[in-house]
Amino acid sequence: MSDMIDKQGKLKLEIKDFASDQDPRWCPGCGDYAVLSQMKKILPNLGTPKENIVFVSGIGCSSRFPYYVDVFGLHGIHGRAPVIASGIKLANPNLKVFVFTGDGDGLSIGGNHFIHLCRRNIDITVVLFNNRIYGLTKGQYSPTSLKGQITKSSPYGTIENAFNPVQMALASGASFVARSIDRNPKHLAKVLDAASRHKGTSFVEIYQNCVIFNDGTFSKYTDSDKKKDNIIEMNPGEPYIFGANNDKVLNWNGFDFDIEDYDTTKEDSYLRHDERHGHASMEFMLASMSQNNNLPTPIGIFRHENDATYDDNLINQINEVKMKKGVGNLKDLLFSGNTWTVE
Amino acid sequence: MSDMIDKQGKLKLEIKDFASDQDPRWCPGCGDYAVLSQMKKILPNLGTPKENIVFVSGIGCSSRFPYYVDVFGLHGIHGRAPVIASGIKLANPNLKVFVFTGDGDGLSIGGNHFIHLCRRNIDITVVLFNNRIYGLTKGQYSPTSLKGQITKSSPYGTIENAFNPVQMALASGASFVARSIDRNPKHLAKVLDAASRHKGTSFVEIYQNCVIFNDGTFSKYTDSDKKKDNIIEMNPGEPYIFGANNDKVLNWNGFDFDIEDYDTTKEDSYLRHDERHGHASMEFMLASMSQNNNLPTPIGIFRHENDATYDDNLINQINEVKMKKGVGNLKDLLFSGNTWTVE
Amino acid sequence: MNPAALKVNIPKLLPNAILILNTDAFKEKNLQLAKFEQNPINDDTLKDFQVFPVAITTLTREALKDAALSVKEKDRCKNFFALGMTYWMFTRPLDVTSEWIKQKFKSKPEIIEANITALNAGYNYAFSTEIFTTSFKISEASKKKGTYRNITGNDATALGLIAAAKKAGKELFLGSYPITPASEILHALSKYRNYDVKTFQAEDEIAGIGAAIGASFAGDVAVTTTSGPGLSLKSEFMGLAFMLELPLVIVNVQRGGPSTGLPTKTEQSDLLQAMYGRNGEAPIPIIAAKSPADCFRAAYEAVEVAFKYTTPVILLSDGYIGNGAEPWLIPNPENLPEIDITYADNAETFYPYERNPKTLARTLAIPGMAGFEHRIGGLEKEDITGNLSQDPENHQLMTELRAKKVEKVNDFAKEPEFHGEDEGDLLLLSWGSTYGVIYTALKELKTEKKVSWCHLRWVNPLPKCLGGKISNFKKVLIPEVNAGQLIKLVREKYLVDAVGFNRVKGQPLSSHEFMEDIESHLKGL
Amino acid sequence: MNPAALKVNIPKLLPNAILILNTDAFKEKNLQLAKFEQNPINDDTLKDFQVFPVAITTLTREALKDAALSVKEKDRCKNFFALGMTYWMFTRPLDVTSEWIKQKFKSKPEIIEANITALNAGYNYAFSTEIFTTSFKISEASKKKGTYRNITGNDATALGLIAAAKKAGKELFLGSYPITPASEILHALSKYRNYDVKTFQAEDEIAGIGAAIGASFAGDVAVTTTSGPGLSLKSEFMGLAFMLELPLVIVNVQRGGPSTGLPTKTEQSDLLQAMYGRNGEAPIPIIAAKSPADCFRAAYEAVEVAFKYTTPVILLSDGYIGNGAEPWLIPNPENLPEIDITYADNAETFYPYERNPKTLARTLAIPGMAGFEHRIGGLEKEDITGNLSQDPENHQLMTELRAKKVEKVNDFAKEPEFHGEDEGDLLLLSWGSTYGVIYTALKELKTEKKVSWCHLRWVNPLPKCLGGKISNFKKVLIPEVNAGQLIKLVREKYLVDAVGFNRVKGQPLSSHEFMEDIESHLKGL
Ligand SMILES: Cc1ncc(C[n+]2csc(CCOP(=O)(O)OP(=O)(O)O)c2C)c(N)n1
Ligand SMILES: Cc1ncc(C[n+]2csc(CCOP(=O)(O)OP(=O)(O)O)c2C)c(N)n1
Ligand code: SF4
Ligand code: SF4
Ligand SMILES: [Mg+2]
Ligand SMILES: [Mg+2]
Repeated sequence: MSDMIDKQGKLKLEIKDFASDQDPRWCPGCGDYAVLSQMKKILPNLGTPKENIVFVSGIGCSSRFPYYVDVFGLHGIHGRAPVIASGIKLANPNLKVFVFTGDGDGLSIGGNHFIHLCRRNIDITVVLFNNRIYGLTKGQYSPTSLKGQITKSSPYGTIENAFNPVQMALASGASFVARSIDRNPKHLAKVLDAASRHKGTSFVEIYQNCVIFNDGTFSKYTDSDKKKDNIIEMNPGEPYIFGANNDKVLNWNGFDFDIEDYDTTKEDSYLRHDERHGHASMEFMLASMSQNNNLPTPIGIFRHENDATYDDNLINQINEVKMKKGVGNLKDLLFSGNTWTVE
Repeated sequence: MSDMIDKQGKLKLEIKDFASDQDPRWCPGCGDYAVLSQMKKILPNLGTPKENIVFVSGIGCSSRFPYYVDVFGLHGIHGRAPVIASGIKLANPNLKVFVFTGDGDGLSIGGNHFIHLCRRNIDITVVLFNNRIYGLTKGQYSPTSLKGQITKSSPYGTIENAFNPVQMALASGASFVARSIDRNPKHLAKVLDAASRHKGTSFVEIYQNCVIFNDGTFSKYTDSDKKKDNIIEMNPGEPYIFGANNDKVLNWNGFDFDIEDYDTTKEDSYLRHDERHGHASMEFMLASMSQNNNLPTPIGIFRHENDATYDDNLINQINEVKMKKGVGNLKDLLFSGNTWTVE
Repeated sequence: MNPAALKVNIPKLLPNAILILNTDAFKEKNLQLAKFEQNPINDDTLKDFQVFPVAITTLTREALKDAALSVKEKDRCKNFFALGMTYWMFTRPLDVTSEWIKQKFKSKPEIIEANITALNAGYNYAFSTEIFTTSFKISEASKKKGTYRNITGNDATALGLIAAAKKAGKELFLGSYPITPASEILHALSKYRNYDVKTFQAEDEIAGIGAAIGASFAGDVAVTTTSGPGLSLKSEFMGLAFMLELPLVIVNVQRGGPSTGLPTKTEQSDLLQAMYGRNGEAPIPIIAAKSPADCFRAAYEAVEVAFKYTTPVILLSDGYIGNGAEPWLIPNPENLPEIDITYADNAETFYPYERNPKTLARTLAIPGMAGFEHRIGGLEKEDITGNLSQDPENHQLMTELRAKKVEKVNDFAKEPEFHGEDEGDLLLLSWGSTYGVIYTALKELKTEKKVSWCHLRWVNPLPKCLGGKISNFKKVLIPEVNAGQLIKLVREKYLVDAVGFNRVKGQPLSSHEFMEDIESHLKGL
Repeated sequence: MNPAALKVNIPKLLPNAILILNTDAFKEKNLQLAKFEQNPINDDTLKDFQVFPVAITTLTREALKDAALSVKEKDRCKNFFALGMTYWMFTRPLDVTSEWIKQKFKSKPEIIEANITALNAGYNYAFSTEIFTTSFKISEASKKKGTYRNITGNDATALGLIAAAKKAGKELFLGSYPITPASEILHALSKYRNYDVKTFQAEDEIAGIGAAIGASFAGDVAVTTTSGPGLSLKSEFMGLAFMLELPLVIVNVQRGGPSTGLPTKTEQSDLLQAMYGRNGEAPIPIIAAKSPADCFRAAYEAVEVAFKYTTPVILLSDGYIGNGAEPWLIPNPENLPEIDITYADNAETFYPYERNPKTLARTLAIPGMAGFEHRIGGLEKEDITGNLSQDPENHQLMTELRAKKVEKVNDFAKEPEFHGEDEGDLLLLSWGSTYGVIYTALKELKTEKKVSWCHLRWVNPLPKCLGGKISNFKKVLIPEVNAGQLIKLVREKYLVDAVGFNRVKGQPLSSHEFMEDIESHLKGL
């Protein structure tokens, strides 16, 4: 440990400190690699010593994440990482706890734990790799697969609507909600960093390409000729500008967004992004855009709120009761109530 | 059956046709009774023969509902009614299927099935009795209990945020979403009737008083001196008027609602309720109001959309494949592929 | 009972008697009249009884709100409301009394109707709220010196867990979801925040055990509590806990099954589920409590074993002892066994699946320990290193090691309780809550034949001595409140033609019936 | 293999051989060159083999995208990618080959690195995608007349279910959640929409069985499919299905456990979970398939029993036979047993828990049947009427009736397969996928001792004749790919000192090892 503290007594970690002895075992070209390298990049700068970081996951390709970073890790069972993570955080609130999950793991079998985690606002960061497919089990559709998608279990196309993971996180009360893309490493690093530093449940949906079973599902957001028209980067304080030449802007009409040509002279009239405004109307509107073909899909932070966390509340309650009733003494406890003595 | 068809060949059912041989076994004064009587009132008029109606439930006081109406019923296990109902509906799409559930059954243990049902938009009506408590198990807090609530399992007050059931249903894609109150029988009947007639997943949250373990949790919506200030009835095409003397109105400022004095001369400028508009911004804004102490809580229909149902999609797909490949013949199926014969 | 009646009757009541109190009658005024200083419902006055406070007046009035009677007349129906409750409690039908009411008030149809309504309402109230669970008086007069208090099994379990955590110098974490008849353990533990008890009411049973596993990984004494259907839901996570070899206590307060079954009734029918209810080869130690007070020791011992052998442990209790109460000889905390928890101490040589050669426990290290970063999970892992491994020989080895470790619990466990001579005609072999009934039956049994009794505390592993014991008797009789579960384990292991005394009625065994059964067996010997 | 190589080699391949095809090479041009009219990957040409189409060129280039090599040089590393895949398949370590590469290309460090990278990438690809599950060639040359095709166990299960539904004149409903190695049943069934097959990919295993229970209640032939950890999750709902006494088939394709275990390896270790994995007394009939083709008949029979006895039925298969293929003598659908499903016919006298006196099946009525409206659920219910009941005697009676019903399955089940004389020295007793290995071993066994073999189809209830058979042999040997599970049931029931041959290696038994074991037992006899 001592060699990780610099002369000013500050923690000094490097990427290589997080190298695990296991080689990543994803398919060549899998989007998971991109997330891993950005994650490794931000970890040294969080100010948290390695031994206080815990990675928890369920089952899936994405859920193998914990093996590839040298922190504490628990590779759980399918869909249940949020509850394991909750137990870890409540047992030791000093720990920085991450959940790595997939669209199947986190939203299909694990959907309930996910929404309850968001509701409780336990201080945990959830990173969801959305590849719109079950990768590990060889390509069945998932709850984020697009209607009509042909997969191993839907040879004639799925007949289900897709979840909107960002809306689910917002509706269930997560205090930090964001989205990014595997192919945009800078953005990814920025969002992961902000999520990791947030106190409360932070949720990051990552559009991740599964080259084997669902290649190109996000191509309109990643192909260089299309992405600028289909993606909008939400930056705090900035208008919603997008388009191949940054030539378009979203204008809020009070109910919906209209697309207009960006006009610098109207700069002042444009709505500016504010992830801390707390307007349900705006948050959910922005979240709904990924399912609206007429509007670009936003990436960045949808909500960033400070709200009391479950873990703090618990510690506070424990301290309050101790203040009121005194720190518990085992003997008193056992001998409380109506006792009598046989001599 | 024949005596239930009138001279015009129309189905003619009466409340008494739905009387079951079991007496309701809720506590005296329980809000569940109100829902039962309104439900019995609307059933005869749905145009569905008794034998085509199925009531499904999980476990809880509210989940005993199926015993008290003489239709087909399945009293399942805790939290799982939506999946049983899904199977019933897909096995026989002619059936009218209802789920009766509680805030614990439907949103705690059953939360995942609930959101996936909404996402799939299977043609099922979900009636959720929200009493903000676990009634049957004698009074532990539920995911809709208010923060700070003192219950058997939270002697020092809960430290959890409450779910917003309407927002969850909206975010997960239910095509009909509404709310009503046990103490407003007319409204209740109207909403239950609309939900029952809706094609797709319809969700009704009912504020229901548990006299034993959480008495009065909704008193500000039911006490005659308070309710008019705290409740707003959303009626299609009408402005959002409320207040003791119908003297207040909500005005939409593009992000939020402002409360204003109702002024008939401004009638034209008021925003009017439109449950079929499909604006995420408005739906979620209205839904968020129940958790905002500065605004009244809306009852009525939040969303009412026509969207393809899973059950229809499935039948359509079956028919399409039959059209394309012909109706399957068992012999062909078994003898398909590379066969060889030993003589 | 109103306060005055209560005051008069308290001295006459047997300990653990059932008291149904009309809270509406316990208002300031009546209390003063009866010379109670405080409301006895809220203080300790009634600690020795099973108290059910019910707002009988309010509820009766509400039930009769549509009846054309005066308030006074309505209030007279209160007794039928209370009667309705007791009928539910003792599963008696209502029709006889309804008939009687009809006869009695023949001339007053409104009164008939009101009384029947009240009777039904009382019954329904009891039914609705799962307020009364099977809980009969269990009381074994003890003459040992010491300080006693009355305690229910669920409360004793809660205290046993706290005591173990305190002795281990650890915080206690409970991940649980309410379910009859286990909820009271959650209720009890949630009161003890000042004892560093963290209760987490999870969204379901799966989340309850999952959070407990997380808490165990992070270094708490971790527990999950439930009943039958909840244990089913925990199956998959129990497999993970087994594979992770993390200390964990799983308390199952059994109730009448299968499925939702008879939630407020008692049964011992989850033993085989506890043994085998998960995929793959995954044996878990099982301890059973024999009486309400014994839940304390059983819970304590479960924690000891969980840490000593880095394993999940299942504690089986049931509705009968969970809700029942008996006097408990309170132990002095100083005399409770020490629980020491050791962690890896050398980061250089640390391997998470290196084992203590004596106990086969693996080497624990928890987050926060610098240099001990490692990863565990549910995939098969290599011996010692804990790395993922699909090697066939390694899988065989690990399967054997995990099974051997469970057998090692016998090195820790005391010999089971044994009464009678070491050899003889009939051996009674039992576990769990049948203890009281057997105890009583044996006391009353008059026979010249030699009858001995062995009551198991650990059901898995079966004690080493058992085979020897069994072989010294002509016949082995195994009484259980199920269709025969321990008997399966015993027959399989010792190839002895044991016979069962089995009743599946949602009730404790009848000691009378049981006596008869013993006698008929003795006749044949 | 590229198309040309494939063309040449097809005739030389054994049926069921493993083919790894580079899909990048199967482009128009190459196909034409090799004179394939259609892409053989997509038509039936390769039906007899286990085909794994992989875009090897693309994947290798991707893996090497950062390497300073020409495309041509990169493409040369393809073979190491393929080799990496096969290493994973046969769980071989990579280091030896890495060393070899280092030696071989000593002078070209970039090539060394690229080849090692490709080798690793191939290994990782196979690992990542769970693409290869244990599946070895099983082939028993059959000389019976008739028409054959090659079939995997999972496909045969799918066809058996469809056939049963068709014969019953019903629609087939599958509620399932993907899991290795059971997913292929879901995949197969999802293709047959035109056979009135409704596949519902649920949000989890619990929802899968729950939806199937709903579909059964509403009148479909209802099925749920899964593997080990998924079966754990279904425990609670299995209890409900048992209580509702609804027809339901639960297919469990076992894999290496416990917990996530060895998902792509085979094991027989879920038998006891299938027997006991739910709360309360809840026995469920269990049938086991013995080979890939046999899955057809086992699935068919499971549906027959589910309806005849109104009960959930568990069908045990495993990764070995689920993914393995063998020639299947295709039955003529006309010769398959009829399945008739009867519903209540008199609304006046209808009671849902009235039983057929012969089978103890209850009386079914489904939604849509006017006048038969009724309600069922998981609480204990009164005999005949099905009303809720907490009556002690009724609970005892219902528990017994439900257990008796399962025993009745013996009236339906054929005698188990038996080879050899009725009495002798050694009896081999087995179930499930060990069939092939035992068959082979016995064929090769040379001994003068009398060895017979009984292979069970129904594991619960055990066949009536079994006790008699067992008692006619000096020794009973039970081979299982687990730590001893059937043996527990047999020892318990018949009090026979059976011995086990058990291996828990994620692999089928080695017939060689097994032979040796038999021989050593015979020596002692
Ligand atoms: C209880 C259980 N059910 C099913 C599975 C099989 N399974 C493993 S991962 C997975 C889905 C993976 O999809 P996703 O979470 O999207 O992860 P990805 O592989 O796409 O990253 C499934 C169905 C399992 N391991 N356990
Ligand atoms: C698997 C399982 N877990 C827990 C329970 C116990 N249980 C029954 S109902 C219930 C909660 C009831 O609350 P809610 O759904 O809000 O219904 P209410 O009684 O308030 O109408 C619980 C925890 C159970 N029956 N099964
Ligand atoms: S299957 Fe898809 S998600 Fe999984 S490792 Fe391969 S490319 Fe990545
Ligand atoms: S406990 Fe509450 S919810 Fe349940 S029946 Fe009584 S009043 Fe109604
Ligand atoms: Mg995925
Ligand atoms: Mg409730």
